[in-house]
Amino acid sequence: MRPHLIALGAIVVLCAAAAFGLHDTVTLDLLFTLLLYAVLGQSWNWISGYAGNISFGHAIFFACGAYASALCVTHGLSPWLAFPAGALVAALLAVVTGFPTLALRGHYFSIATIAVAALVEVFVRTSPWLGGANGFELPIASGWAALQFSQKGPYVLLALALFAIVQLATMWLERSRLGYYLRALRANHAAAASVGIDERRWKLIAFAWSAVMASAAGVLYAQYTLFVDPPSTIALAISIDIALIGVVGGIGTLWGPAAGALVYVVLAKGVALQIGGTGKGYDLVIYGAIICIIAAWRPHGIVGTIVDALRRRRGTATATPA
Amino acid sequence: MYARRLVASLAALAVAVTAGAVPIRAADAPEVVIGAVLPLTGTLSQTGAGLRTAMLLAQDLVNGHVSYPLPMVGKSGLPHLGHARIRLVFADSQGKPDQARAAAEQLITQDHAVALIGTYASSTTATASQAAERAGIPFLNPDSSAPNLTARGLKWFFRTTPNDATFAENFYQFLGDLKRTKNITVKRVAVVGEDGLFGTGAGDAEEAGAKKYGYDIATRVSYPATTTEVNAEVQRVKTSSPDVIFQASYVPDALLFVRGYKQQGVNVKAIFAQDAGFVDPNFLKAIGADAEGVFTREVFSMDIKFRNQAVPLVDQLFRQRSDGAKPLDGNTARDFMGVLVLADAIDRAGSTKPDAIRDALTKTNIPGKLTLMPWNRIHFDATGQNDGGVGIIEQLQDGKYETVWPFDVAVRPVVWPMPAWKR
Amino acid sequence: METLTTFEQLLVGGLLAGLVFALVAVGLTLIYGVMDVVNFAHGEFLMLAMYATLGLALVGIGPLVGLPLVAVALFLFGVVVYRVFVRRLLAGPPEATVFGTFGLLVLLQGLAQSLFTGDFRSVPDPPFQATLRFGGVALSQATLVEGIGALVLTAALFAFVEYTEIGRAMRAVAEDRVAATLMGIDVQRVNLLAFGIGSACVGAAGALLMLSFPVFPTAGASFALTAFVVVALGGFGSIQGALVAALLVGLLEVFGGYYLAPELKMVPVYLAYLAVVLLRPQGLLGRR
Amino acid sequence: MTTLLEVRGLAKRFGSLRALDGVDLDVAEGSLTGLIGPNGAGKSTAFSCIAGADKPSAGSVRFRGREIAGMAYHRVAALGIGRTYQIVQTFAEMTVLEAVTTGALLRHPRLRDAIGSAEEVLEFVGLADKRHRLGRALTIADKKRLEVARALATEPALLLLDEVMAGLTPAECRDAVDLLRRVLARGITVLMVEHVMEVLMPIAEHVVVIAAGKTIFSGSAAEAVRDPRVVEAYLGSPLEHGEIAS
Repeated sequence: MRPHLIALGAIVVLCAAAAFGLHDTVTLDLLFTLLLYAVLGQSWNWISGYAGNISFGHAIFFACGAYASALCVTHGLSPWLAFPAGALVAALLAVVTGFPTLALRGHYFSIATIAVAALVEVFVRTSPWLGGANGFELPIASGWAALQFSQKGPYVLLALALFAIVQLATMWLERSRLGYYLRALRANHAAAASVGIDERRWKLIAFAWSAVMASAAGVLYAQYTLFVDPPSTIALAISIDIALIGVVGGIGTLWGPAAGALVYVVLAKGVALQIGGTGKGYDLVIYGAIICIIAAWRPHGIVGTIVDALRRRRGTATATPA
Repeated sequence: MYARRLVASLAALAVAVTAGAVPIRAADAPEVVIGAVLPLTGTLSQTGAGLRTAMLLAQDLVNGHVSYPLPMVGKSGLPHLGHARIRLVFADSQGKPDQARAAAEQLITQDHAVALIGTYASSTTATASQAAERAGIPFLNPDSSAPNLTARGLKWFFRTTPNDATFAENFYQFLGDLKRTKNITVKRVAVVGEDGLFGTGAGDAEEAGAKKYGYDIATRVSYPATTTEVNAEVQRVKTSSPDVIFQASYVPDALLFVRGYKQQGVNVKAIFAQDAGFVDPNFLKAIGADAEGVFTREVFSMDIKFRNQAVPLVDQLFRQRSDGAKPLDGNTARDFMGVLVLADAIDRAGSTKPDAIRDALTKTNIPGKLTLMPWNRIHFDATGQNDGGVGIIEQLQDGKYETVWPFDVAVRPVVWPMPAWKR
Repeated sequence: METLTTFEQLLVGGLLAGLVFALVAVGLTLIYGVMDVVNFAHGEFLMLAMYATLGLALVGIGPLVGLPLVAVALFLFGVVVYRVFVRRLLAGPPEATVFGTFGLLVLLQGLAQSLFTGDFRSVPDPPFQATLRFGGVALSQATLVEGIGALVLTAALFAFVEYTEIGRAMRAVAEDRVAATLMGIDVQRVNLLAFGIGSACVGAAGALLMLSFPVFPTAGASFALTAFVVVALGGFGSIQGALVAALLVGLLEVFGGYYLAPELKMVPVYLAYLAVVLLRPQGLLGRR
Repeated sequence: MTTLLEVRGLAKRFGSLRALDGVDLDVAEGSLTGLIGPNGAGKSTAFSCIAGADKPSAGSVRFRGREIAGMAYHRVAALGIGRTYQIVQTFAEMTVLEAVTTGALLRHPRLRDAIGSAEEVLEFVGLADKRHRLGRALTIADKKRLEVARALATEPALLLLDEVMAGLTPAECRDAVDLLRRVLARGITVLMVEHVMEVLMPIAEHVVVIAAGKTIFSGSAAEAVRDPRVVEAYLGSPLEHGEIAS
């Protein structure tokens, strides 16, 4: 537990320093996107990593937060309300999706999440009060009450706070009944049932928390981008981006999502522009190739591979996976 | 055909000679940086690459000394700024709203752009223009058609292209002209469109226009753009028996619909397309004669009467630079013009201060014939919308889109109604 | 004015649309049934088959004549992808196959974008473009051919799996991989063949689809989404189940689109999927 | 002696195969009851129907007077029935301590308490020194002992042991029997499935014999050995008296 706390502390200090010290919008924007995607990756990791049911509809929980924020602001309410409101709707959506499918074999859940995400997208697209296909443009304001700032610093701080909370929650998860039960369910289904673990109940709890985290990230996204529409918040491509971050980083690990987010942001921002600018799709080729290589040769992802190496070198198991 | 090209190149030569000696540039005249936000990666990357080529062409013509009858071309940079060169710096929006905002901020803070231009997709223009508004930097939008972009009360936002509302308006004006001149009456209108921003924006404008001009909406059909069959949609249109169909589709769905209409014998007097799928060369190749007689709104055409004779020259230069020697089209022509309008404003402002440029933009008044477009003029109203911008209507006649409206610039007479489906 | 023929037209349209979905889904069912793997790059295999068909058409070999060639090409492609890539995925944790095939999806789309650009390309004047009319109902000849192709392909695959020696080995592996190994079945070889034959089915589907659809880098994606729902609805691994489910999805989409609203046409399809998963987790005709 | 578990007419059909066809069984509180029978008699099927892993086709299973036939597997465990498996099911990637803690969490939601309780169980079963060893790295005997420990950690009233002696060396059997005696001494009722008669005889006060899915004998171990139907069921043909009593 100790090394993780130190690592998290270091990241918090580093990012906070950047948030106050730096004024270069590009770096701060990169940092904000990185932290946001790390949160989304970890939220996805709770259900797809720790619980082992792979979700391909995670964007709908992200959208709950984003649309909650857009609705609050366009109806003159404070965007801070969007955190509880979005979380509630997201958790409800998770229960509705998870209840019938979480006890079933993997593929059913994955395809069910795609189906529910598609239903949510059609629902939003055909509901004028949810902005239909046009989505919402949030009016410009500023200050902590309006949760909107002209400078990037405060946004990075908020994303950093959310990231710290999510990482601490995951550290708690790994040393909690929920965490033990999820690991037991993934390790050996029959043995888990024999010690009284109700698979559906505990996976639903993990799924609901996962949805709440994604929703919180959605609120920050909306307040940062000031524009929310189906393709940028609900589309299947967003769910896949979130999932691939979790996989590349290392599924079921504490630091996997952060590593995955780093790779994604560096690739999406850096490499893509240099070689992607010709409209030739090289960015897709590179990203696709990386995912294939990881899935085939290093399925535990970046952090997972490091953990395996550490574990082998140290012989017996460390207390819990990093 | 050969003769026309010969004449065109002679004209260019003549113009070049009369431009006089090349003016010397003030040695240390700093460059004027203009930030351009375009979708360079992602699904729209191919369109983005074409737009970038068009903008760079405009930049080089402004900085060059070969003059054409276009604003700011051939004056070796900006005369009122010591012939300083304009330099376009590009940032990638990836076609995503959050990335577009970040790209705009990067151009403003890091590249110190004096003005921004872009971004093609309406959702990315929304966020990028917000970033410019917050930073107090003029934002020129040459190519997004969502009507609400100029309804946000932004001070620093200017749009040269007509929007969906104007295009819908044009269709109804065209129908009005047909009624007056050829006593053609149309009563029932079907509005069909994909369910994204493009289809919904166009559909809403067409529906509003119908109410305004007194037409009945036979049916409104919205469908998922990635659908692989359109049985229900075509039946909906058929059973509503419309006189005319408005259609906003991309290539795959446009093919499905036209073949579906033919197969189900949906006989209408006209199909009015919102550009996109219907003007794509691949669509025309695949659909063959079945699309004969389809109308489309357009913002640019190579062969409208009284056109600016710079059009073929710019088209020629563009073909040489564009990937696959693609011709100039509505999007690239509009972005080309956008750069010239911005250069003109900065030059008139005589300074790179945002307020000065903004003030100059509000006074922009470029006559139509000095543009590549079939517009009356380029002049921004209080909301920043170019009120001189008007679409033209073309009709597919023996496999080629010919301008048929406004009648004073039309190259071919209107064929009405559309020829019946061939067996 | 809604006439009886509207209902008949929707019925015929729905069934034909369903057959097209079956055509696309049949290869996926075999691969899932035998190897318990959902190939999320299924759409991209279809897209490659469509580009191959286009390539042949440009050198004068029409889609029908080219079908067997494309099928063989996809068989070889499937075998190579299995041996180089999928075999390793199967050795990894369960989620590896899911993400490996997603990586393949992104990779193949990127390659298609860079090799063929984003243009929408169609086969120049393809055959079967006429419109057929039976008693007030009109249907496209091309879609009919695709439908017949779907029935033939499903029947052929069903016969192959039921009556051939390799087919029986595949069913054994699908039933219980460990038991099959104990009985001396070389599971790796069976998996290889299953993946190859599954890909060949996709090749045939791609060739037929080029009769009425353009190809572009993301052409496969919309077909694949429906195929996953069809395979899951029909019961993973059940070939007849996939056919029944595909027809059901076709009808739901068309009637849902007409009587509800076109933008809601996918709602009944997804609701049907969730209902079946809730009530009959093994799918319509699948086994537990 | 109150009856902790009462099974009446337990039946289970797999299609046309009648795996169980009327099993009756009583387990007195605090006793060690043996469930024996030749291979394929349906012992394991009966066992998993009682434990809730399989749903019986018919019949009733009453635990402390409450009907639990067909109840979801994890709820049966929560009611106080712990079990082990014929083919040992270990949490391969978990350490010994973590696995037993997972069991203890049923009664001790707070992790700290659960770990404490798990440590006690490990002391009790004699695995304390291997607490940080990974599950997959243990010997068969230790894996079985871990499984017992995991079940004990859920503080069950009734412990179902499915051939816990199978595959053990004589020395390991002796240790297992010793552990079993200490489990009984803590007041935990045990129902044990075995097909090795010698192991069961000395420790089982009460024995139920099933053959071909039916209960054919219920009584003391000593009587069971002499009962002709039991002998016939085991050896298939009548033999002189006393041959198998060792």
